[in-house]
Amino acid sequence: MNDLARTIEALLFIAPEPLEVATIQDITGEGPDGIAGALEEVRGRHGPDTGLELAEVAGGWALRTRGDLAAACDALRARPREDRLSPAALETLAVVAYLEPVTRREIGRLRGVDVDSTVSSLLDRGLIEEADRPHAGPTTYRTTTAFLERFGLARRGDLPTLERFELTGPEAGALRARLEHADLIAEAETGDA
Amino acid sequence: MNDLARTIEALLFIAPEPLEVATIQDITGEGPDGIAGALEEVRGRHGPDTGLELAEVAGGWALRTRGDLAAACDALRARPREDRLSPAALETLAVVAYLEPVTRREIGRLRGVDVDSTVSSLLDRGLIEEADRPHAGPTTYRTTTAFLERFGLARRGDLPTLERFELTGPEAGALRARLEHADLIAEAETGDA
Amino acid sequence: MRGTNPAEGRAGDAGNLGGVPARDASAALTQEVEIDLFQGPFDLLLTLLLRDEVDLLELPLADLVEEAVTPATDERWEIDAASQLVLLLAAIADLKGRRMLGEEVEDEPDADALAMREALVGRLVAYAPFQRAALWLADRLRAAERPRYRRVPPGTATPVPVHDDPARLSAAIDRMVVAPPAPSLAHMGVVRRPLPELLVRLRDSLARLREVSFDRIVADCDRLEEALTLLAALELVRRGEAELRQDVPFGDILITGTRA
Repeated sequence: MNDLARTIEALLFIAPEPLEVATIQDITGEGPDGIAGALEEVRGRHGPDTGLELAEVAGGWALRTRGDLAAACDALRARPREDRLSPAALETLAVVAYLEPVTRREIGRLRGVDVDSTVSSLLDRGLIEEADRPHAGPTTYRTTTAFLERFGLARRGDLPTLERFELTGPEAGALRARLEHADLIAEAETGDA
Repeated sequence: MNDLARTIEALLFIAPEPLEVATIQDITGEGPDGIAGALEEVRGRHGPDTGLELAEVAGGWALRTRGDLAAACDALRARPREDRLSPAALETLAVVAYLEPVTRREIGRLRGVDVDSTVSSLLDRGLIEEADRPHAGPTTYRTTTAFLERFGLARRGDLPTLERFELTGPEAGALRARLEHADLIAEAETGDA
Repeated sequence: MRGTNPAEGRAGDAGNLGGVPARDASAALTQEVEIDLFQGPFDLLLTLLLRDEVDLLELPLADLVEEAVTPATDERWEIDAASQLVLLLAAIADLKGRRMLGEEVEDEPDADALAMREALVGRLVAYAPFQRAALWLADRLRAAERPRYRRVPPGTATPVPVHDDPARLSAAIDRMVVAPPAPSLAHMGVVRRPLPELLVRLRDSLARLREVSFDRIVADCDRLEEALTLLAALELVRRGEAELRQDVPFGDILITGTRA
């Protein structure tokens, strides 16, 4: 490894949070290209046959242990308590992640339910935050760095395109058919209303 | 590297202090000889041409950055920790600074949203604290010395004048009244309380 | 009478008064009617109505009544035929009335229900990508939960005070208290609000409160506005956006939004 790569490796080792390229630039005085090359070298040194890996997370770079060694790591260091995300929370997060900045009302309209408590719990968990308010408009929300870290995303917008998740024609047809079926059942049940 | 060496490397990476062989034994169920061999493998992977080294320290083993890279490491540590205040945190902090002592409820009324998570995060960061309660009323908050340091303020209340209100610090009561008035009007108008 | 009566010749003697041929009961059913929506014998119209092939809500009832009961100059009413016709028209009026009130009359959902279902399908199709994205996120979460990060033990990083600009504080509080605009007097002297505006207002209230008291929203309205507001509320009911509830006759009406 050259000195730049060694230095970056040392910085990655001591950094308390993902290290931004700009920070590495400031400290090493090196340009982005040189840093990108050195990062490749660091990545190469921590391959699948080692205990570590280099990952791009939340807009920065981080050295971390490989996923298959999680059990041993947890045996050494108690994990923070499990914080399960409900399907409602995940769906709300998905809406915010794809549409940010987005208002509560917009989220509610899409989800078709009241989202106040879900939004509050995501705020409390630090997974979303209020975005800048343009001027006295309604509050808008966006995802946080903690969200990116938790989901292992390299940066904001590091998501598959939404088109990828759209229903195909037949799937939408099946949905409509299911709904018609449900309608008839409901009618049959309510009887001669 | 074999799995034992990979595991030990991961443990060394996340250990907050030098790792004793006994601890490694407990976690991996491996004998001292196997562990010694694996440690040798880890040492071999982090040679002088890398940024890290394996060292025996205080009766245990530790991964650490190589001595010749100390300058870069110090430069990273000397950098102010990234502690960006979100717009929500900044607004909440501003309300506390101008109106202290102030209750959560008052902050919430002014901001028009639930402020519990924001208040908690400001408490965690040591920028606000609970003020003394004269009587058994609700908890009030005020800014801390750390807040004054951060914003380079000589003393509490030494805040920029608010041009819009032509008010100075001591007249916070009048400001409070006007703020609440403005808040109610905004609520009535946007309907997004 | 514009329609011709093919059964005219079959008119019986029983109701034959004054020598002019009268119409019998079956004649009432086969009588031709010609209205906006339909042209043909009355019994065919009934069949189509019952099969929902002609929209009852669209049926111009008054035209139909006029068409059916205006006798040709050379005809007199046969009592049975007349009463059957009246009965049929009353049944159609009743059916239409109940449809308009949103009651289920048959197994087939009415046009409003279909429109609502279509809207629901649209909403679900629009939302489906986000549900799938949530599943993707859940997968991602499971994968991302495995690696462990090194946390520098406290104390190793020298705490360096962060410097911030106090002007950001005043800017932040300034943002919150944008001076309210001067009260507008534009509405003074305007007697009534157009229905669309009332609709928007009502919708906004429902989006905010879920349940709105009619008395409260018309508290400062004149009678005309009050009537228009009621129309707006009924319109929301028709569109399936709201429900009305009146616990006591002549009491307050509670308008409840049906959309979350």
